[in-house]
Amino acid sequence: MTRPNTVIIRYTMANRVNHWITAICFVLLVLSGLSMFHPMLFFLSGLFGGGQWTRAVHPWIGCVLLISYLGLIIQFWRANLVNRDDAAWMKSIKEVLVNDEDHVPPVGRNNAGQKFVFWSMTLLIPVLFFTGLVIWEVYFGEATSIPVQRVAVLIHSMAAIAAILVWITHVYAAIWVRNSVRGMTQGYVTPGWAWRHHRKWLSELASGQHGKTTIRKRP
Amino acid sequence: MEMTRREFIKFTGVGLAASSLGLLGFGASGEAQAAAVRPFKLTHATETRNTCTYCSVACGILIYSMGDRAKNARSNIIHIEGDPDHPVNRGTLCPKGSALLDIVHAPTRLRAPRYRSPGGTEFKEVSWDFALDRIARLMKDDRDKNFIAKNKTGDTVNRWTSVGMLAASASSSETSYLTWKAVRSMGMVVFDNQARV
Amino acid sequence: MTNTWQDIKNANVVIVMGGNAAEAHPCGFKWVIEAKIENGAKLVVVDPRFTRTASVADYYAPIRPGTDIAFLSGVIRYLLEKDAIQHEYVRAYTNASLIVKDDFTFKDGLFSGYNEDTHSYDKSSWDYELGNDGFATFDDTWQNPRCVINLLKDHVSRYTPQMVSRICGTPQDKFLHVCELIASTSAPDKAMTSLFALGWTQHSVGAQNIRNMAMIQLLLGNIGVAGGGMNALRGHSNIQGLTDVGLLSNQMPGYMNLPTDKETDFDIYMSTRQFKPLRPGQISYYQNTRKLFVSLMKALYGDAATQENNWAFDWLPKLDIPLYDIIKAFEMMNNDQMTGYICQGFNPLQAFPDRGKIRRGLSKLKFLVTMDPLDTETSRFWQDFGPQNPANSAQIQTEVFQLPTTCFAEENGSLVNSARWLQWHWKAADAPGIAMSDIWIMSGIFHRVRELYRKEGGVFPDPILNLTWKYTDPISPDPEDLAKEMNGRALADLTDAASGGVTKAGTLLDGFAQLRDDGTTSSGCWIFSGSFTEKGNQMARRDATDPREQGIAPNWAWAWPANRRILYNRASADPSGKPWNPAKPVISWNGTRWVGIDVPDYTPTLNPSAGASPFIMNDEGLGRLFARKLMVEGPFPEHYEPLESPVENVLHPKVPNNPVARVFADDRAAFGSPKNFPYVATTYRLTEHFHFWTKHALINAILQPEEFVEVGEVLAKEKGIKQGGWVKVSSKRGEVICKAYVTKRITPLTVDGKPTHVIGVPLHWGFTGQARKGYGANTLTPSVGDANTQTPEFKAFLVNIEKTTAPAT
Amino acid sequence: MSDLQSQDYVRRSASTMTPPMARSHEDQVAKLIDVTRCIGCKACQSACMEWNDLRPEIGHFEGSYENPMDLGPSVWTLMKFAEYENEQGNLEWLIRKDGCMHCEDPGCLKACPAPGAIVQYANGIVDFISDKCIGCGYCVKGCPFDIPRISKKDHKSYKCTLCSDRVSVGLEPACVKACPTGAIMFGTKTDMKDWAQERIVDLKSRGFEKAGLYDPPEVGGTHVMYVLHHADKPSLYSGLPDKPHISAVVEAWKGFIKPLALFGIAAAALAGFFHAITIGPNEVTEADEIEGARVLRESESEKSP
Repeated sequence: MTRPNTVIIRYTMANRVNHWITAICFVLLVLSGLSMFHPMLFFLSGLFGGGQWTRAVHPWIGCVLLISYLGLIIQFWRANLVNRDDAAWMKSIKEVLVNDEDHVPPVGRNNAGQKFVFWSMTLLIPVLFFTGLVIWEVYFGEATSIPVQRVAVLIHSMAAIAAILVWITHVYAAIWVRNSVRGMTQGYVTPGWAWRHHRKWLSELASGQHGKTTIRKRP
Repeated sequence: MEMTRREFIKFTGVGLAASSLGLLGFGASGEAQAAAVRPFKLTHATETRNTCTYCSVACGILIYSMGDRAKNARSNIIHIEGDPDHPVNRGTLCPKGSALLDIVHAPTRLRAPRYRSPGGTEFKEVSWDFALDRIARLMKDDRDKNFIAKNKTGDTVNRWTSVGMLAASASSSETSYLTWKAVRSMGMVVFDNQARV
Repeated sequence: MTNTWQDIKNANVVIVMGGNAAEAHPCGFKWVIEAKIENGAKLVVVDPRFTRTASVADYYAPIRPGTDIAFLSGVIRYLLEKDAIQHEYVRAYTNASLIVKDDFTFKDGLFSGYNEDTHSYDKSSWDYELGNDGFATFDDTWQNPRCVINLLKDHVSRYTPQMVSRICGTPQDKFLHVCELIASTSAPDKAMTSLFALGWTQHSVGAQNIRNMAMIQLLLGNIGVAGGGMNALRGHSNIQGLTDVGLLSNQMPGYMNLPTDKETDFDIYMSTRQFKPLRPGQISYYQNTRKLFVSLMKALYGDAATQENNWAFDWLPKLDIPLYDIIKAFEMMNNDQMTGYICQGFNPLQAFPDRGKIRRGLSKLKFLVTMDPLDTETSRFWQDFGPQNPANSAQIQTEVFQLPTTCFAEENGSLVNSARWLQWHWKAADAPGIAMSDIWIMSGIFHRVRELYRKEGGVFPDPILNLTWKYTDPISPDPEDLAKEMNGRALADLTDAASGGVTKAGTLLDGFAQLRDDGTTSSGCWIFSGSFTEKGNQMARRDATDPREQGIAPNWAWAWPANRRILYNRASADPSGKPWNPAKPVISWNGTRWVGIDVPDYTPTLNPSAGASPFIMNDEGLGRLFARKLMVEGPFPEHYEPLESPVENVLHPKVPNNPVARVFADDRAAFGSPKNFPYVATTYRLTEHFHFWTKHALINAILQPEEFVEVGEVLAKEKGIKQGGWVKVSSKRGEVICKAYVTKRITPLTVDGKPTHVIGVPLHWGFTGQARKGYGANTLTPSVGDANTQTPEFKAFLVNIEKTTAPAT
Repeated sequence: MSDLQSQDYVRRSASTMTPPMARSHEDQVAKLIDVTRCIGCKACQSACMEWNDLRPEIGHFEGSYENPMDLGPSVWTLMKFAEYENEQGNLEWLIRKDGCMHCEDPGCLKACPAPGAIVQYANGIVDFISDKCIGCGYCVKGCPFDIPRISKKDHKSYKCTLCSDRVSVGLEPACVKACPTGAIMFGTKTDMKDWAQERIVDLKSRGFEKAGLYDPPEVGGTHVMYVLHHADKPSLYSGLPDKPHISAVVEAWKGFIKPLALFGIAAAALAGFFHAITIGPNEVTEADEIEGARVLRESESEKSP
């Protein structure tokens, strides 16, 4: 598919780089984390050079993820503020799920589902980070008592599972809603995509609320 | 072998799957078991009966050394434990006896004779001949000078009081007998052992 | 030890006083635990500190250091008052009935015959009243007030429970409970064993401490029986052997003494040793002394010892003073009376009292030789190690030779344990570097000296030139050759008078019974005779069979004398030869001979009806409740305060201390008073360490890494000392800066109405090895010894303690 | 006679397979620590270090006979000393050898995520297999007795092996052999329990009414048991847990959460998959493009003059 003449820049290069750093970290954390979570998945540690490497590298990736995700928060928090449209959108979740968007109230740049992903991660990642520090044996093994560590490891794993579920939703939604991935890889969406999924946003764009550079035309 | 990039990914993928299966425990449980228990370290070590060097309970000990006493092997003591046949200790050892290995191999064990000259600030290594010749010289000179053949009343007393000796308390009776002979033949009376401390 | 280690399990009561068996002899202590479990025994611990032995005791009582005689004399008073003694035993086997000379007295802390100027006794009155027949007089009915038992009763009458508590600080109820437990073993079939060590010996009255308990054991009938005895738990692995072989200033092998200046010829020397029996029908073993002596001289000088030269009697050095012990040696060094000193496996800078004096003494020597496997403090006394060893090397003119020796794992030979077992051990590896055996080194020094005398001549070379040295390898004699020489050989064909059997010349002897006084036998150490016979090396035997599992194991190694495992075992049977305790007999009379699991300590065929008493090494054949002239401070033990004591002697304030203690003037000047040093200190060993050796062993350094003192909670609170905090402990002689262990295990004792605090000073630390550097307990201890043995008074002295800050590192 | 030395696995950490079970006739071993005859001499510590070639750092005196100060990667057993004044006002010095209890139901093994890094042999010994250990420290959290320690040098977890190398050739553990007073005994678990009962009878006769055996049922019993004079108050002995158990948090984490989580993840993935094959993708249509383009065009024309 060739690039259409008129495109809307949904994610800037900074957005995309930041997102994909986060995404790579997250995937690595999921793989390494799961390998230490369930024996059936221990084989995943092979991807990291074995159990010792997995154990050693996991928390460092977590640190990178936290920093990276902070970047995403700075860039996207405004777009994810909850508003009235979200409730309306949520009410029409059935229509959303069956691709019947004609009967879904128009939403702005992000719909409630996307906001849910954003805010879930914004909550879970710091939780994972801090509980992770508590159970980071090498540096903080003696910093807290064992009962505290036990609670921390439980919270860490439950938060991780929650994050994975959110992430699955996020990934599936990106695939399901066609051409969303392109928005995060090449940065643009078509006006039709915006019309179909984020009609209010399109209108806002059209009225120039977000600056002219967002819309690009090819000569 | 030429391999395109795609083929390489496929190849490593299969490899990974195989090794992951192994890690899941399908292929290597026997190997895991072999690696589990540390190999018993005394299997072919040489065993020598001895007695603990510390207190006078005189626990029987078994000294295990590396090497089978073949001509080309130098024995090195690797482990010491209690002699289970010994009627007193019956295999047990105290915290000192259990650590005998560390006294045998103490970093502060002496390896060669050393000499410190008058006013010196350091030891220097010397040969056995130097040390023993010098000691013998010093002893003879002093004995000739200070030996008391007769006391004030003119009775024969044949004693030497200006050089003394403290005898070891962990050396063998045979050593002590030879020491006694050598020392008393010279008339030495300032002679004691560790019985009191 | 009179008995074996395993025999402890036969005891009904185990008393640990004057020692800390669990910590100092853990593997021997297992037999105490065994006695508790298998024999229902009660373990009693009397100690200034609640030790690890106390932690498994059935009963613990505290005591002020240095007051054991008051405690034990109180026990004797209790036993006599409650009549809790084994009458038949006491009557038949002790000198209770013998009558003492009329002029023997005890008054105001002094026995008869005291000479104030010489600080010594004229002991002529300290003996039995002899009859016209030359035998001691006696009264079996104990009616005569001059009977030993009545004199004893009178002597201990002052030690009431109140008095004991007043002196010792032991609460009366605790004292009486201990008395009760001890008294329970007066039954003929009950035994108590006494386990002691340096806690009794290291006092100015050390020998009397031990005597006092031995008297209790005689009164209870606990000597010679299974599970009884006086068991000195000796220190080093072969300190028993060194003592047996006579490596003491006044000793020769087999407990024969060197002659003194007064014994100007051989006959006089012999006359004072061949004791005649003091009772009719008695055997006195020392009548054989001449045989033992001549055989020794034949071993030493071979053909050069002849009848004509009195077996080379004059070649032996003669003593002008009783002992040239270590305290005396360092006094001589400090007075410039010594030139050289050889320390073979001995570390006096750590081991002897008043470290400063030791260092000053060594600094005055012309030469010092150390022979040791380890880098000892003594060999580096001249080197500056900071406050732990301040030395100005440039000013010290001593030549020092540090000679490396092999250790136990690197040589063959025998060691004698506490129970008198001679156990052979075998070499497992070579020594590191070019370290050599003590045998090789001593031999090397001797050969060189002898060569110098051969070449240059010199003063009185005869004994040096004529010393026998007929070893297969004269440079490094094989330990087996030396062991055979000690065992002894026939030098001519010997015909046994009774059996007519002939022992060929050159044959190894079977035992000391074969020794002769005509020069036809030789034996380098008569008590070892039988250890290496024609049947082979008996010390190498390893048959652990133990008949009736009674703790004898007669075929394991070899025990002196004559492979006898329990000394005085004749006393385990009643006068008619029947065992006191039928459940645990040792030997018994079967009508024709003495039989049993042990070698009889008696003539094997001597009928009980002959009336000879069991203690054949004593000329009256009896155990001595009255010691006659054998102790320097009196025939009965008497409580004297330590030389440094916090209180006056309430029994006789004018004679507070041992009146015959030898104190050098400079040492007396270094005694502190309770005004400046108000606390009682006592030194001891920790179970994790062996003297000053194991700080060189990494594991032991890990287990107890650093110097500390133990302080009771009450005193710590008074002085603001924190757990693990730094303190300065000082005596008149020096100070130690180390950490404090504040503990509930030391409580203040009420002595003569006043609280007395005890401070515990473990002694292992020095400045070489792997553990952290320390000052060493002997920085604090006074230089005074037991009046009989000159064992230093390490167990009771005065210190002060103050909290301080961590030293700059 | 069944086999005491067998080192067949009965449990294996993070393992999805059932261990071989055919050999079921194996005796279980146990170490019995009779604290009432322990003299705190540390021979066990010394022998343990010597046999296992462990040498921790030389520490300092810290106001107790306890040295080193804590268990560690090179300190697999440690004497703990407690000065206790009893109800009668008499002092008791309660000395306890601390170390791995070799639980029948080991919390460390339950918590361990590395397959085969912690195993339990048929004789009951719980052993850490260093080359499989990933150093995560989960065993530390799983253990009810605070025993495992992770090395800062090699990031492996260490603890007492009950000298599995000695036991495997028919010998007793090094500490057992060394113990001078027989305070540490070793044999079948049955024999050790019988012996403990004899000891308890003796102790009761000596006035220790509450003497008893410490073999906590909460962890299925242990292969290291104590005879205590005060079995009613184990915590007197330098904090021996009164009722040791695997933490409920750990039980939850390693119990239901583990399958539930995987189920949740799988369910989410499957939901997506079925959504994809039933509902299918949400695609932008031509009409949408036209509408989108229209909106843009209109706004442009509005803005242009």
